[in-house]
Amino acid sequence: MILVSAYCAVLLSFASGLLALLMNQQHILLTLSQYAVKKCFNDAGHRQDWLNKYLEERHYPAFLRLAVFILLGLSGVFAVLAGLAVLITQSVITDQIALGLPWLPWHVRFDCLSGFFYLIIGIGVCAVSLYGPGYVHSNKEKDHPFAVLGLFTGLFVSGMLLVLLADDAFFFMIAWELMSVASYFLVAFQHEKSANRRAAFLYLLMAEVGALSIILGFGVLASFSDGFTFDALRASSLSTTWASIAFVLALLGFGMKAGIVPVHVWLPEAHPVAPSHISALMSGVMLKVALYGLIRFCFDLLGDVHWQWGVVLLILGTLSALGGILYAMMQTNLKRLLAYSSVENIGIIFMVLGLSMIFMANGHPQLAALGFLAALFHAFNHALFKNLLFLGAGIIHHQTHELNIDMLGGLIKRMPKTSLLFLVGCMSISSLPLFNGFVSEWLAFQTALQVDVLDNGVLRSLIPVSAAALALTAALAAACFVKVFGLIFLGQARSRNSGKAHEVHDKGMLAGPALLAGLCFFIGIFPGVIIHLINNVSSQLLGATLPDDSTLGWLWLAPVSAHQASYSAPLVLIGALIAAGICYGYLRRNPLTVMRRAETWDCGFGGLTPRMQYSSSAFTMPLRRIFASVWIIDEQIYKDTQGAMNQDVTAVHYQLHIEDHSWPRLYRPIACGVNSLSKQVGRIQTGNIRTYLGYSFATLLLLLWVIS
Amino acid sequence: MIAVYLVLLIPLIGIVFFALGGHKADTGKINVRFNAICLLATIWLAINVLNQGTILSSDKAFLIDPFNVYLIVLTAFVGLTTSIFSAPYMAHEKEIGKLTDKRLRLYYSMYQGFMLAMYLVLTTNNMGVMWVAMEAATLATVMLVSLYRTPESIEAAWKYFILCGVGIAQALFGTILLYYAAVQIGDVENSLLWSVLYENASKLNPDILEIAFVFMLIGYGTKIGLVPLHNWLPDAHSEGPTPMSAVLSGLLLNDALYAVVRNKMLVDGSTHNNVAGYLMMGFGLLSFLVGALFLHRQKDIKRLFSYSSIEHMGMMTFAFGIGGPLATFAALLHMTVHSLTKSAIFVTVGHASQLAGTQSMDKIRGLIKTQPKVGWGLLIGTLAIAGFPPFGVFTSEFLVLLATMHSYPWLAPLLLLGIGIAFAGLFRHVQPMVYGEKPEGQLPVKANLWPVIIHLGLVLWLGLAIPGFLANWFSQATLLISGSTPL
Amino acid sequence: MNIVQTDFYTQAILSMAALVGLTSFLMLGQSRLLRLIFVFALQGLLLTSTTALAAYSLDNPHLYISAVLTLVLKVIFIPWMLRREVLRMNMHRDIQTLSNKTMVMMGGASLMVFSYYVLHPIVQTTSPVMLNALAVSLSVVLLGMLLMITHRQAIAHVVGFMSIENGLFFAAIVATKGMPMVVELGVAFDVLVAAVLFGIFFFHIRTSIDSMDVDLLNKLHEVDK
Amino acid sequence: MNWLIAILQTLLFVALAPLLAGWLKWCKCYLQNRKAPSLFQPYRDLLKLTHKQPVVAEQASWLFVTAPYIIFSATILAASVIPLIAVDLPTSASADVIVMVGFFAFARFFLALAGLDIGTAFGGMGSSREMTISSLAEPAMLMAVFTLTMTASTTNLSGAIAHVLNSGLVLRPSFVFALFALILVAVAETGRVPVDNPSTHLELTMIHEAMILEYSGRHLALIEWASQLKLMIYGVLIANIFFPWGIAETFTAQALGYGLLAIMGKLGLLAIFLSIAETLVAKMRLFRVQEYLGFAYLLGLLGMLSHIILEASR
Repeated sequence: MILVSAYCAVLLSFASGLLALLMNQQHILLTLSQYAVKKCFNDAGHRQDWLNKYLEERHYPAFLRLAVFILLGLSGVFAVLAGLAVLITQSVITDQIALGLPWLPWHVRFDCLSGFFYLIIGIGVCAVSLYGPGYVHSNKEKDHPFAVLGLFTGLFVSGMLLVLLADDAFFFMIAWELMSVASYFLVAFQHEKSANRRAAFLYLLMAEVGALSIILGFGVLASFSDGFTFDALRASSLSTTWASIAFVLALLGFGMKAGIVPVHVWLPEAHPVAPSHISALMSGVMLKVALYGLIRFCFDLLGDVHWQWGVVLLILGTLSALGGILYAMMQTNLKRLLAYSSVENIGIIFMVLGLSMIFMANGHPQLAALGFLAALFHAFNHALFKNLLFLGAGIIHHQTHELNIDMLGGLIKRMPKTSLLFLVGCMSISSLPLFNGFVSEWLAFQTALQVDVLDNGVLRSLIPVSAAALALTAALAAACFVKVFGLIFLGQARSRNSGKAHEVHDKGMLAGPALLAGLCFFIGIFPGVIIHLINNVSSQLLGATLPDDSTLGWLWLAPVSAHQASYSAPLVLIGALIAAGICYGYLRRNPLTVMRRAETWDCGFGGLTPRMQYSSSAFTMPLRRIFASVWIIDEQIYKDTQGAMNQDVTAVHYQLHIEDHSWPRLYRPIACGVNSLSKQVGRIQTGNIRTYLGYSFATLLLLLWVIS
Repeated sequence: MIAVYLVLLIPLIGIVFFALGGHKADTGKINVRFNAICLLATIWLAINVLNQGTILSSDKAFLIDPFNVYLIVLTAFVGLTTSIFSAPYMAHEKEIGKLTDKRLRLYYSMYQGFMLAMYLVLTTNNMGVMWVAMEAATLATVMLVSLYRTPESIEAAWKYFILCGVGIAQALFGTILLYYAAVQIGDVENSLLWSVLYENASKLNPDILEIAFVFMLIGYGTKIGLVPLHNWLPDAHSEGPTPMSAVLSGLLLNDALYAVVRNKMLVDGSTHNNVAGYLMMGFGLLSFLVGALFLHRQKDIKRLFSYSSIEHMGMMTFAFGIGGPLATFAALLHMTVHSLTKSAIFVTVGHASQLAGTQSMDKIRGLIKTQPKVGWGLLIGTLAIAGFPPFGVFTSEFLVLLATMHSYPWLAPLLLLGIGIAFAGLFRHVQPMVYGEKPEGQLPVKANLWPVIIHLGLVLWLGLAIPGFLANWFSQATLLISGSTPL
Repeated sequence: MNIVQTDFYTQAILSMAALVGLTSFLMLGQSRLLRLIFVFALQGLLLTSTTALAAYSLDNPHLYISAVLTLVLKVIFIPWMLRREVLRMNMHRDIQTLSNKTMVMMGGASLMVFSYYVLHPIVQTTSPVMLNALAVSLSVVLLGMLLMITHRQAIAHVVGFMSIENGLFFAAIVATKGMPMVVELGVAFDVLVAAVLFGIFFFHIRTSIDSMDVDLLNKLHEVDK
Repeated sequence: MNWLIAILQTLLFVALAPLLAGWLKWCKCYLQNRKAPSLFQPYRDLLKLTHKQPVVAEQASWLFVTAPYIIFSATILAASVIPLIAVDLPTSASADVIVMVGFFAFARFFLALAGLDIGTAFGGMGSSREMTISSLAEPAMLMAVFTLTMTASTTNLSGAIAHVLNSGLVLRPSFVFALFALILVAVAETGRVPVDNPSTHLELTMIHEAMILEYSGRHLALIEWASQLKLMIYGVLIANIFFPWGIAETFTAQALGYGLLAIMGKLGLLAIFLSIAETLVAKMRLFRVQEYLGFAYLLGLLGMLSHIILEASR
């Protein structure tokens, strides 16, 4: 039953893709349907009209789009159902599909871990399919055929779902690559701009490299076991060295997909150029699939983890978290910024995962479960609010045709609903209390603070430092999203587009984000709901759960023990409401003191203009000064001067260009290396036939000599 | 048994027929019919073999066993689809005046001649005749390479002719040595027959066979396009008419490899050290890596894909060299999917270069906008050949990789490196061609893209699931070659 | 073993082998095309007589056929064609001197030694006669390649190619008393077609680069100039 | 009963905050030979502001108007967590020290947004600097707090204080570091000299004032009160964590009374120290602040390490 709904999710998403292909085949459909109606019903009249109404030129595209997204949404619903069901029943379901190699059919396994990620994907897909129809409505069919978009969206979703179902290396890789390739086509969807093409190429290239290293990782496991089914791989017993090699390969492969520093560069390139609902899926969901892969590989297949791996994850995670948020801080393109902040959140998740590994290896399964909980919880939250933010960015782009933060402003008055939803997203991503982001971060801190139980001095001093780095990350994230919300929605409009923007009319485009925002808040208040589910996962995977501290009841969240740490969001909420309510009521009681609107104080210079406001680069200037060495900053100021002795400045031009360190350090050298190598190799083909004869002559002599 | 004669007879008639009337308007369609009949005959043959196992003709002239019968069917199939593609292509070439009636006649009759040679290579039981047929294939195609009579095409054809001629001569010396070794054990008249040789391979003198194998490898390896003997290949592919490139890549290379593998079987039977295997692995890996690197610096679209052929042939040679059931199975699968995919790609490439009016890749842009079918075909075909699932190439490469991990783990990283480099090299050129805005004045051309759809569909099918009869077919062949089966 | 103890046939074969090898050396050293072609025809003649001898002494009739084929192809037709070509291009005057002739000759000699060395393992299975014959023919093959590598005219290439064929043929005759008939015929047919094609190609090359220097055929390459 | 006491304590907290501010101002004036306003001046100011009619800028949105309430209530929540005169109160169980930091972040978030909302350069400047400084201060503060929480092996404040109390007078090197780190952070966070100067309106230097430039009437009152509350919170933190003696552990009237007296005494002393410091030290440039906070972070780190290596090592 559970498995059936899991399959349904896959098949429905697949079907939605295929349905999209009918975009240009409406005439065929028309004739077919007429034929069918004539055959089946005797009163063909009104049915005929009804059919024609949907299939004729005017309605057909909208109708089809709707149908496609409805199918997608259904698949999301089924995914959620399947995930919840398997999580609650804690069951493990295995199956085989008669595809693949003759001696290796596709093995399917649906357990709590897969179920949890199924849940994540399902929610994301539901939101997107609510949002989609309104968003793609404005695409020009000729330039950007919906057939392509719909097809590859369907394939993409089904690929992600299949990855979670896979239970043998071969099937896993197929699903994995299906996911990558489909999303590549989606990134390249608007391929007129060269930037998009470049991004798509980079993305596919890195996906390929990552996939290769994953294959190699599986290969290492497989060479110590018989067969490629995950059961066989689990059974394989590796020496520490080989296990570590496999781990490193897997980390490289999955990390490349998840976007940890320094292999993150495809993210900020690919996410901005994809259509927004796609980048929402990619950033909110696909990165989680990569995380799933890593967890499956390390905790499940490799089995016994080593604390050194944990340290590696911890350090990489810390780097990604800090680097991600610092780079995000400097972006002016909203979606680039969000992409970098994904790097940050993935970093946090990896940190906590590393902690959990360390505890696991040091024989504290309960604390490992705590870390695991924090990691998965944060993954879940990130899926929610990052989806929300990307969809919001999509709305903004849809209404203002602007993604440059410096060109926006003052939208809170023109787009109140959107701004509210976006605010919720910003608050939860900058981990403020009462929202879900805070809970997972709190859990992360709790995990880090359990360091006392460890004996190893290095770890005991390393972990608190990383905890402080986590704190720094959180604070920077808050700063970053203050910037985002403040510059986009507050103040005055910085461009005409944003000046005459208005709220979206399409209900769905608001409903999708609203769903996510509601979840953000709900989970923030009642985190227990998810925590119980994750507990089931860790009990199945790690064989350990949190100390069940039910004495405090559902109101309270006390992961370790009540007297060590506790947090009760509902009480906090109530307290906040009371306090705010009281002073609100008290201060508003006097009718004389009703608000009066007046001009903003402009230091007496008559007339504030939007250009007087702080811009993005101005806002982040102090941090840019402080952390100068993190970026490659290229800052130029030109002054146009005139008059006597060029004294009076007529205009000032300011240029700021900020680049990632990893490009010059890591990627350009590789590219140059390959090119020069191929240049060298090219020399053997001189074009002179006598040289060629010489080659075969020499080869012949060489081989004869070798033989005898 | 009649099927075999039929398969050989039809192209023979074809040669004569087209030599006389190859310039007529509907020759293309007739050519298609010829190949279709051939395909039917081969299928009939295949069914026979599947039912009653290996067939040895009464006069011992022909031997059909699971290994070659599926190659025969593949050859007929690719021949058919390529002829479907070549009909409108050649018509277009004639319209724009690149070809005259005489050359058209030559083209079609040599097309059949080439097919004949291929069938002969595959069906014959006599190593000497195999050599003769292989040489005949060269002679048949060399005129086609220079069909356009441009200086480049002449040069390419000359190189092709001389290099392959000299190479194949080495193969003959190898054959003579083989014969010499066989004569030692008596039965002079039949001692070049594969069936005889294979039966008492263990009696043959290992030293002679090793030397013989070296000559064979150099000789047929030149035709496979193993680095550093590959130099003729990109020239010949890029200068000839595109259908020719399709069959060269899809068939000729396969059959040369087939010949090498046949000889490897003999050598392994006689010398029980894996010398032949090591040689093939070395050559294979070298060609794989070098081919991958060459991809990066191409300007001509057909050269690009001919280098990718070199790369893939390298991988197959490597896999056959590893030996063992898994690798052999993978190699056979890779042979199939590669020839299907590559010929499909060449179809799209042909149309792309026709509508752009040039083969230089800087001029070909925005195919998806100009002629979406061609663009998507090229893009998806490239994805398939680059080894992305769920296409069959991925399956075979995956298996090769795992076989390598099992036997020679330290070679696996090299293999992966090669795949990565090759992918980058292909895509950095292909993506700009398919995507982007359409250039001025490039109009769609009349194209029949069913071959592409069919081929890629088959490759996709093979990637998702290998149908039972094919699997058991492969495993029979694997059993024949490597002595055991992965199933 | 000693040459004296062998029968006349063997001695004849051995001396023939020596002569064939010698002709290859002569060809390698040639700088004038006409002479090259002449020596080539000579080699063909030697080959024919060897075949005839073998046919007679082993009374193996089908070798006569191949002897005739060789005579027609390698002694008459191909040399005639090449000669006509040379005269038409009037290249019979100009000389292409090898850059370092002595080195090439030394190389040729060492190739001969090398082919003995390579085929040495065969000795324990058979008589040294065979070894000699095979070694000579192998060296003829290698020398043919060397000839092609060192000479620049297309015609010299064809001669080299054909002399490689000669070497193979010689091996086939003396070592294995001739291949099966069908193979013989096939090979002969291929050689014939090849010869015709060469004729056609000379025409094309002449029209395209109006020279016979293969070094001028270097448009297709992978090197950045 | 406990809940009642907890709420009372919170109210007391809110009530005393202006007094502390007044006392601080009084001390400073005294030290600078100025005539001091009465101790209760802050109360009068707040009252007066609540009666004024608030004027709101035209560009301002609903966020600008609601921000003060949010800020104020968030600060109150933070206050309610901290044991002022008694430990083991239920409110402190509902949220631990990390949550408290979270409340501050919450308040700051909205303050910064409000600064940006009016769309003047000042607001932007203020919020930019505020976010910068706070994002540097937060890790330092957490480091300091973690030192304590790891010693007490709980992040629950009253639990931690109780632990310190029960373990008697133990001189811990880690605490020395933590104390100084916390003091530095407190100065930065509450916007005192040398990081910020509450009594300046010079745009080059102001941080906190720049954000609230457009506020008036009751909104201003709320924000002022919130910042006084924040000052007091930090004071209480320092006082009660490091010198917890005197705080009530049983809920008898007598104990509570002693607790009240004790905390007032401690805060008074603290205020005196602070005013002396403010009189002696000059305000530093904005881009020196990171060194200052970096130093605070270093102290916190040292505290943490000395705790791990010296005190808790096995």
